[in-house]
Amino acid sequence: MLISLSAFFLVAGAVFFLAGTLGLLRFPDVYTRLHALTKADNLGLGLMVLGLMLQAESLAAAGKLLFIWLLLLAASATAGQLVASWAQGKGIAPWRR
Amino acid sequence: MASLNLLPLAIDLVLALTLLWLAWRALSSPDLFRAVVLFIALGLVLGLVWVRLDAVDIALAEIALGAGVTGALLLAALAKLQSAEAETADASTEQEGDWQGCSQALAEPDAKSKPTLTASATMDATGSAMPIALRILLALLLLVPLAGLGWVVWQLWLPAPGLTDLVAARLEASGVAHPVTAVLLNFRGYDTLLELAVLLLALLGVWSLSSAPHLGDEEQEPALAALSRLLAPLMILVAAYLVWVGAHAPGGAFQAGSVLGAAGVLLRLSGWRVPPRATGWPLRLVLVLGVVVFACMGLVVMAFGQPLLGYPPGWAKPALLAIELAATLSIGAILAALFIGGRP
Amino acid sequence: MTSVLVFALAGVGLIVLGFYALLVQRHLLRKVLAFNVISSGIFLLLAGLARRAPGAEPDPVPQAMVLTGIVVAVAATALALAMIQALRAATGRTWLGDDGDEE
Amino acid sequence: MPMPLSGAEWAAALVFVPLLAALACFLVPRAANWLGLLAATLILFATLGLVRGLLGDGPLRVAVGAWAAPLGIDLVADGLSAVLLLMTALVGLGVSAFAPAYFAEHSEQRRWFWPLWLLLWTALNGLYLAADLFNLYVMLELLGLSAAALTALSGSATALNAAMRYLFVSLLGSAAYLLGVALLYHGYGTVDMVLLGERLEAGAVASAALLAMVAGLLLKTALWPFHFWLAPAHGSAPAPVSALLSALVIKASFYLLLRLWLALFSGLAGLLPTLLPELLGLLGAAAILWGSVQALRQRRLKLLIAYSTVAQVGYLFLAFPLTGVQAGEIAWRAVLYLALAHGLAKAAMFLSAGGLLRFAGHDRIADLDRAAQRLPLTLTAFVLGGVSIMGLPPSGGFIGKWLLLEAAFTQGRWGLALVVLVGGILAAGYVFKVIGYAFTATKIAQEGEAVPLAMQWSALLLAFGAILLGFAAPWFWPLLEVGAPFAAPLAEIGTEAIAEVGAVSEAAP
Repeated sequence: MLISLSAFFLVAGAVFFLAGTLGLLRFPDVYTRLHALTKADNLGLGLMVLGLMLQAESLAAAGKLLFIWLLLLAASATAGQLVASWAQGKGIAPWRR
Repeated sequence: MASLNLLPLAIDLVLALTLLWLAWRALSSPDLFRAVVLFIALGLVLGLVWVRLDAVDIALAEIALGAGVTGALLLAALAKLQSAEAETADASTEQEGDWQGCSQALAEPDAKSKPTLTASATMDATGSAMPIALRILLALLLLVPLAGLGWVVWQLWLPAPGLTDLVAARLEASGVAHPVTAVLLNFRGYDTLLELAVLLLALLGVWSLSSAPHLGDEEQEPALAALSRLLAPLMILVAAYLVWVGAHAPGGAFQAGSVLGAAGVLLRLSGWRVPPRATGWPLRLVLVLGVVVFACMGLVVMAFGQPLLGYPPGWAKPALLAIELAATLSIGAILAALFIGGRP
Repeated sequence: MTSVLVFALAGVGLIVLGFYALLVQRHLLRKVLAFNVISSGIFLLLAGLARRAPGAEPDPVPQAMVLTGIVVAVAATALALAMIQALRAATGRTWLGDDGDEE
Repeated sequence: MPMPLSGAEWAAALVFVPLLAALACFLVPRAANWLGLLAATLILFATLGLVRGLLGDGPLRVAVGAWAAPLGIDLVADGLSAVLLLMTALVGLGVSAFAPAYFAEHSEQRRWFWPLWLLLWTALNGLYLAADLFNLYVMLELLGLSAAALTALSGSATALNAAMRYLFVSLLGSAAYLLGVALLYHGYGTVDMVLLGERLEAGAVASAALLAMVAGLLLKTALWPFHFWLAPAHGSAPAPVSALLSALVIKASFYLLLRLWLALFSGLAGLLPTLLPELLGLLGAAAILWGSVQALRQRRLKLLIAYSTVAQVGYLFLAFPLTGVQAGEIAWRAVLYLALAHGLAKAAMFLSAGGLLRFAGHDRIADLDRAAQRLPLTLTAFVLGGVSIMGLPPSGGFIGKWLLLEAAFTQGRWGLALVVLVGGILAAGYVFKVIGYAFTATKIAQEGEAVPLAMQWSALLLAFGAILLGFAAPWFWPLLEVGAPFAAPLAEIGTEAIAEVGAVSEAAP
């Protein structure tokens, strides 16, 4: 039961990663690509962490996994902000249809 | 059953081919920034390979040092080279990728670089010195060592007597419970001492070449500053943990030192400075501390009738811990200083 | 066990690839990359084969050697990069010049 | 008089004194001159202590830490390492005495010269004492990085370019060497030279390792056609650094090559180990002729001396075909004598070139303008060094060449003997070219700057050393005989240690 739940989360996470990667490759400008990277991939990693936490040997190990996810959230938010503000400073206009 | 056995092999094959492909792309990409990013990716995949090979210590070091520190150094150097290039007001030869400016944003324009010879400065382009025929000839010639080395590796297929058993037999006396740390700090501690000296030497060389601090004097990003304030204490904690855990599991001074160095770099980028009164001998003392403690510890034991770097029974554990702590501090400081570039 | 062979052979490939790039490429930064690829290949050979013995623990001695080697490679890279920047500042070049009799 | 310290302690001092002194110089730059000189004196003292111990007790083999090879790292010292340590200590002291005056006008360079040079010295001493192939790799890297950083010290465009190339050559050389080490470890399960010497068998692994290591070390030793990097690097570095690079650094990689050949590969059967000595001899001969002709063509003094080094490296490789598989000891002794004489003489020549550079502000040979009359001590040093390079009696170079000729004659290798003679004549040509210009006045008389006496005397004393070496042969042979490095594989030094280790490894599983 636990295993199949874990597998479900892992696969779901992988799907979000795939979507994020697709967005990175297909989206038209730097701002939209940032969306793909930060949103979809963070969610994907979160699901994977959840799936792995279910298999974790101890509470401490599960905590470490959760911690990694939180760190990544903070780091990717900052990185996204840095890239976007650099692009804005460079005068790259957001894409419009 | 057979498919289960083949799956890991298939994964490893894919990993190995990815390695070669990334290396080829990194070395042949016409855009330097892309080349560096691909090289960093190569380091990360290599980290995965080390995990597959049960070498977690190396995986940590590869990702922290091989991909992380080397990558950061490469990006910083590239940014400085290109901002100097932009200053000479030449048409840039490197294709400006979307992301390229990120690295430039990290660095101030290098104000010290002289106005330079310009016509030749941009000649690089994709940068091969050789005509294509010669390159093909060289590639064909290199097939010989490729085949030869491959053949030799094939010969090495038969398991040879390693030192695994000997290390295991002496692990008890080494003062640590993790074999790699035992080899690194005790059995082959002499190498590690000199390796610390090599790292320090690189910093001496870098400082002998340049006099001005280069990096991190630009305006700060508030988000980065906030993240740095959040992360720096955490990274110091992680470094301490890595030193401590190195005694019985993968980890140790070099991995911890690189985390510490990264914390220093982050702090620097978010505007923190070493106070001016500490940039003189106090900073230098921190930089040499690892080698000094290691060397003095090795010599002091000789006064007690032990061989050079031979710790008396029972004393190995505290001695190694002291060495590791000092080494971690020094490695962190040296790596951060290498990244920042100019001497204070 | 066969995986070990795969990675060791990949190491050989990296060595030869890096050597080719070191000779062919002109930009010094690319030469630094090439040197790092060569080093990685050698490390892969050195510590990869440590896993040969089936079922046993990998040999820690080559692993420790590779850790040493990685640190040395980082040190060498840092020095090389600083030297490239100094060369760039002094000559405007990012590649090696002919230096027979230049005064 | 009883020995104050044991051989093992002298050996430890040889590595740790320069290491700690380098750190001290970095910490307290103001005291660097004194610290450096103190360290140089201490190192000479320790070297003499070690030599005394070797002459009394025979070859030294100690484990670092409580672990003997193959688990730990061993240090060894025999006659071969001792003479090279001795040369390093003498040249090092000479250069250390020269440097304070030379760098007095460049305080920024002085600040980095001392720690870098002392780390270089650490690497040299450590390399001569090491018996562990991986430890040797670390030493090689320490050596290569410090040498490249020292080359770039002056900061000029030419120096930076040369240093950059030197750095890449050095890194590539060490990488090739490490590849060999990796193959040997996985083939034979140890990186200890003695144990490897016992276990090594002819085969693909040994051949590949031999090729990789020899190629890497030839690159570092600058044997023709790998000499392309040497002249710019040695010619553009500050004079004391040039002296170190030419006299000492080249010798270290040659020593390692020689040591590997003697301890590991010379006994192997097979095509490669029989062909390689002949090839090395041919390359050596080519280096002598090419380097000498290039030296004759140079118009700048330091480049002339640098190309002379390219030629002198060639002599060192002439011994390989002369001894080959059947160990003819005379040729090895000859080569070692030549290496020592070249170390002292070449250091003297580069230091006097530094003096001339200070005196005239340039090193164009044609404009030396009566330097001989106005700077007699420095010119004497140059001439005496040149005498040894030419191989005139009674210099150390003469003894070396004489022995080399003797070995060539006894084996009927007339071609090699001819190369030795022609090389000597060409050397006379380029040395006299300099002397001639130094005695004549140029059309426009030039003012000369004063050259500090410390710079003049340190060069002169080193040159005297090169000459006196010609008389030191009787004292020199017994030292070289310690441990019989040329007769037997290294293995015989530490049979007890190996027996002990063998017992341990049997007990281990």
